[in-house]
Amino acid sequence: MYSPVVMDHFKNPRNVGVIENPDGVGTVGNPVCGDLMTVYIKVENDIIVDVKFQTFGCAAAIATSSMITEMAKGKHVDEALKITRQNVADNLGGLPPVKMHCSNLAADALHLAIKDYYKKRKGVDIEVEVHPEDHTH
Amino acid sequence: MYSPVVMDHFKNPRNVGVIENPDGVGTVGNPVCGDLMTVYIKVENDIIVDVKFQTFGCAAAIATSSMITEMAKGKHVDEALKITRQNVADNLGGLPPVKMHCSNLAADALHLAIKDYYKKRKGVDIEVEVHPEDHTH
Amino acid sequence: MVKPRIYFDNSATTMVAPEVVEAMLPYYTQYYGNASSLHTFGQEAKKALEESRAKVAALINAQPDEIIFTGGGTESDNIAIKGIAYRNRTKGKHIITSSIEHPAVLETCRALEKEGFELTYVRVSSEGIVDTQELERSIRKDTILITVMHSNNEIGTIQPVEEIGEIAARHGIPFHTDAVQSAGKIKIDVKAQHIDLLTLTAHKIHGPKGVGALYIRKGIQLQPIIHGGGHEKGLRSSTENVAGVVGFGKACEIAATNLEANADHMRKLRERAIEGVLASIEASYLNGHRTQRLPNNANFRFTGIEGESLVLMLDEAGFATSTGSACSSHKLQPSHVLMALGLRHEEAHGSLRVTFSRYNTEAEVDLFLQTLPGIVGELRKISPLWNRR
Amino acid sequence: MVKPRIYFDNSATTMVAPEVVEAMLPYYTQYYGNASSLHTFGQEAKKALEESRAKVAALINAQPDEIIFTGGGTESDNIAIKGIAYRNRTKGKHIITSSIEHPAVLETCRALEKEGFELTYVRVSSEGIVDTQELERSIRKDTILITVMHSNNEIGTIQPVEEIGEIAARHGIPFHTDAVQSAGKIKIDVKAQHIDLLTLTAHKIHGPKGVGALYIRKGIQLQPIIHGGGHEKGLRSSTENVAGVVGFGKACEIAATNLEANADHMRKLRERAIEGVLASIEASYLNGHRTQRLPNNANFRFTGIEGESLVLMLDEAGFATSTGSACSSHKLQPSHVLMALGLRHEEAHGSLRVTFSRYNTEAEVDLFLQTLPGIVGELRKISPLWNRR
Ligand SMILES: Cc1ncc(COP(=O)(O)O)c(C=O)c1O
Ligand SMILES: Cc1ncc(COP(=O)(O)O)c(C=O)c1O
Repeated sequence: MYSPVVMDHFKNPRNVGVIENPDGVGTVGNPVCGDLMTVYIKVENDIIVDVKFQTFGCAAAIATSSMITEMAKGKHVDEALKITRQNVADNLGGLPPVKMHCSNLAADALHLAIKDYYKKRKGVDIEVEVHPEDHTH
Repeated sequence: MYSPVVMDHFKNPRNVGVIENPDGVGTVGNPVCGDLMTVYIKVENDIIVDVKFQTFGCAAAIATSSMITEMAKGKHVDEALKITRQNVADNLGGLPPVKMHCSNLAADALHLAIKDYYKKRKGVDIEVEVHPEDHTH
Repeated sequence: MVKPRIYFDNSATTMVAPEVVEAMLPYYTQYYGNASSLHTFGQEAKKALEESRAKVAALINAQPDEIIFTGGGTESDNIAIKGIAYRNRTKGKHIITSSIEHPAVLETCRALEKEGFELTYVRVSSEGIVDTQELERSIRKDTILITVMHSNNEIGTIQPVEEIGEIAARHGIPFHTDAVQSAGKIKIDVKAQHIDLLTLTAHKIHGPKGVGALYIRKGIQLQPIIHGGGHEKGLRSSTENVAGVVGFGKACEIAATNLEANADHMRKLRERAIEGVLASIEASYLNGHRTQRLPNNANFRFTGIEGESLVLMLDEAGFATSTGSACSSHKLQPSHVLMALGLRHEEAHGSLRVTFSRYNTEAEVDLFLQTLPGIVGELRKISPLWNRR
Repeated sequence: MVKPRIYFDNSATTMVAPEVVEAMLPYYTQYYGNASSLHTFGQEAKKALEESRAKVAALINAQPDEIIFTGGGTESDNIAIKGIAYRNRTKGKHIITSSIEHPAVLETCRALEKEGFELTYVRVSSEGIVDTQELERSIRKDTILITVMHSNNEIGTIQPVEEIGEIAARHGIPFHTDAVQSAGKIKIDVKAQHIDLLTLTAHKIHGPKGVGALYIRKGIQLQPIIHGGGHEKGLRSSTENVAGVVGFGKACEIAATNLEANADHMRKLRERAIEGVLASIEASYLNGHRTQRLPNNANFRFTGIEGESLVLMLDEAGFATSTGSACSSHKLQPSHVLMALGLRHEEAHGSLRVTFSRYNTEAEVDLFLQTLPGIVGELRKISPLWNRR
């Protein structure tokens, strides 16, 4: 059902945890659909120097969370904003169709963390791409 | 599906054939339902001294025909009139329900042969038990 | 002499091929998971299911995701016909079929008739071929389905499927065909033959009983008749019969690989039987078309002889044959197929179907040809119809 | 260390018992006739069919002629429920069921609802027992069917079937029960429990997949949903799956013979698992009733843990388990059964079902108890719900 990359990230998730005093935090998902994830970022000169996550959810939710942290780390925040759900799924070698929608929330969580960073550190309110139909928080 | 007695009478039918100048002939059945049988009797002093049959039909039809000839032979015609379909079926160790009705015509054929005997030899028109719903001829 | 045990009733069902049994066995005691389960046992089962789907699809030139597995040919026919009918109820209520369909189609059509659908039963020629002109003429604006069998189970006639497919396509009407008897005997190509829905069953091609498939061309929508866990695209909910499906897949694979060679072999037996019987038994006739018939089917009639008696006598002699379809063996009505050919009742009651498989041999046919005339003679001795001729 | 291969998902499906496979084998390559055929091959098949019918009947204290064979539990449920509904359409349109039925019943009821029938879904207690008082109160003049499962497939609760049967009988309403999970684990007695229709499937009791049965009390009339050759009293037309049915019969025979001993064995494993888990893992809970549950079922939840992750982690460690029913493994909605107990969404998403068979051992349970706490710990480390408590 899951690709080997998904299973690898699920079994050995990268960057699990919490960042104390993060520069940005994003939470998406809803226990109703069985997924909830929080992404924490540490930013220096607009570069994401550290990123951590915590996720309650299925293997897909955990793997996408883990993958997004790897994809985001070291990137400029504006570059990181361009990472899409599809990018995450592609990097994981694909996701089962039923999971594409509901458990593939990591990109949204990252975008919300960056939005939070802009607000908190720069006082700027930016628009980010999230999929409100999939989750409330 | 069929009892051993049915199979025996089917495989080794007794009294097959035609009696030349019979004292009575009875034919029942209808090719529509796949069964047609003729019973011939030879009668002396109201005793059935010989009986033969010809049947087009399934194993049940052949076995009932064969059985009725054995049951009738040696009997007084009025005794023979009392042989019922159920008697024939019982003597055969039973018949499958679907065959009880349509292929169990031998008693009727015998009764018609006896009726024919009464008419031909005694000029008497007797009533006999037949099942007109099951066959036309 | 030991009584032989010769099986000439391969249109009723077939022996499961030893390779098929072998393929199935691991799925009973080793890979026994539920294909919907997440764990390894489940994934093993799922993999086997999908591999088998590809094999079934390959036999008829379909895509794997156009195949759903069912509980048999009857269920496939019901899912297809009722599925189209119920789904398109508002579009129309007219369905066209033939007068020689298997009961799985015929009785389904009759059930729909009782629910208010209108049916046309297209006639066949005296050789059992569906009249395609009559079929096309019977198309109405509200025709929602044409269902005509690929080949007939009693007399083996191969229907002009491609032509019917073209007519259906031209008029934009979905076309279902019951190919239960054609599978493994003649080439089936759902694309070339413009088929939208096609019924298969495993047990007629040396697979296990209780497994069927329905091909559903991409885009065709059906309303389900069985509800539950949503398996097989929601059209056949139930824990997938993995071992059975694996057996079906294997049977299709073997059938596809050796299609021509097996057909040639069966055709040789058929010709030997037909020529032998017609030559050695007076007043014997072949039912159906002389050449446009399945390679494994011979269907005879013998003046003055009733079919059941003949089948039972042959069984006593060690030959398994049939009067027509197995379904109607216990019924009293004459075959609706033979009646549709225009035969008289006593003729329709007198049929003998002999159907071969790749496992039958010429020696078996020869033994049959030695045995049959004597039995026909015995029964004719008893028969008033023969003696009164 | 070689990864173990431990199967704890016996409510999804079971290994086919070796004796069952052995019983089936001759019907593939030796006695492969069509049970409707007149010849010896056919009679052999017919005999096997009828002997198996008697064995299935014996498991539930029914008469052989009250059993029809089907393609599985889902089909039996559909035949029973739609069969009653369609047949009694003019008498009434109200059906009573429970809120924790298997999708084979639930989705069938929903389909009927769309067709104009009116459904009452009776609630269950927080331990998953159907409220019989609510059930009786919901009976109307036009109630034509009560269908409540014998025991639940997710949480294993045994329902008050006899009581429901009495209520149904008192009101003169047919009572159907899905006993798929009860069979072979607890005693089923259709007479004592006043059951009119009862669903069974072979693959949950170490029989083959793709074979089921429906008990239909003498006198109960159903309208068929599948049409064809008229097999199984016209309620399940299709060439009979002889090998499958023979396997089913054998599986029932074994289940009946060793019912108590097997139940005791499974109950021991269950208790060991429940006690071990609850003792060793903090914030772990048992779903369902503590005692009124199937001997082979344990269903847990662990605060902050999502079920699918847990099942996959356990699979990596060599244990086949499930989140709930296999059917819903690929769905995103939380289990309707757990929701019916009044659990919160995140709790309902966090279930782990562990279901044993007679083949499981204490050593396997012990290995499980050694493995589970570590996995739960790992997942909790990732979980925001656990860390935020
Ligand atoms: C033409 C045809 N269609 C359908 C069926 C039904 O298939 P099954 O017995 O697998 O339900 C058969 C044989 O029984 C058949 O010959
Ligand atoms: C309670 C219950 N009913 C019905 C079914 C359906 O049975 P089958 O998969 O044989 O169709 C199952 C299992 O899948 C079940 O657990």
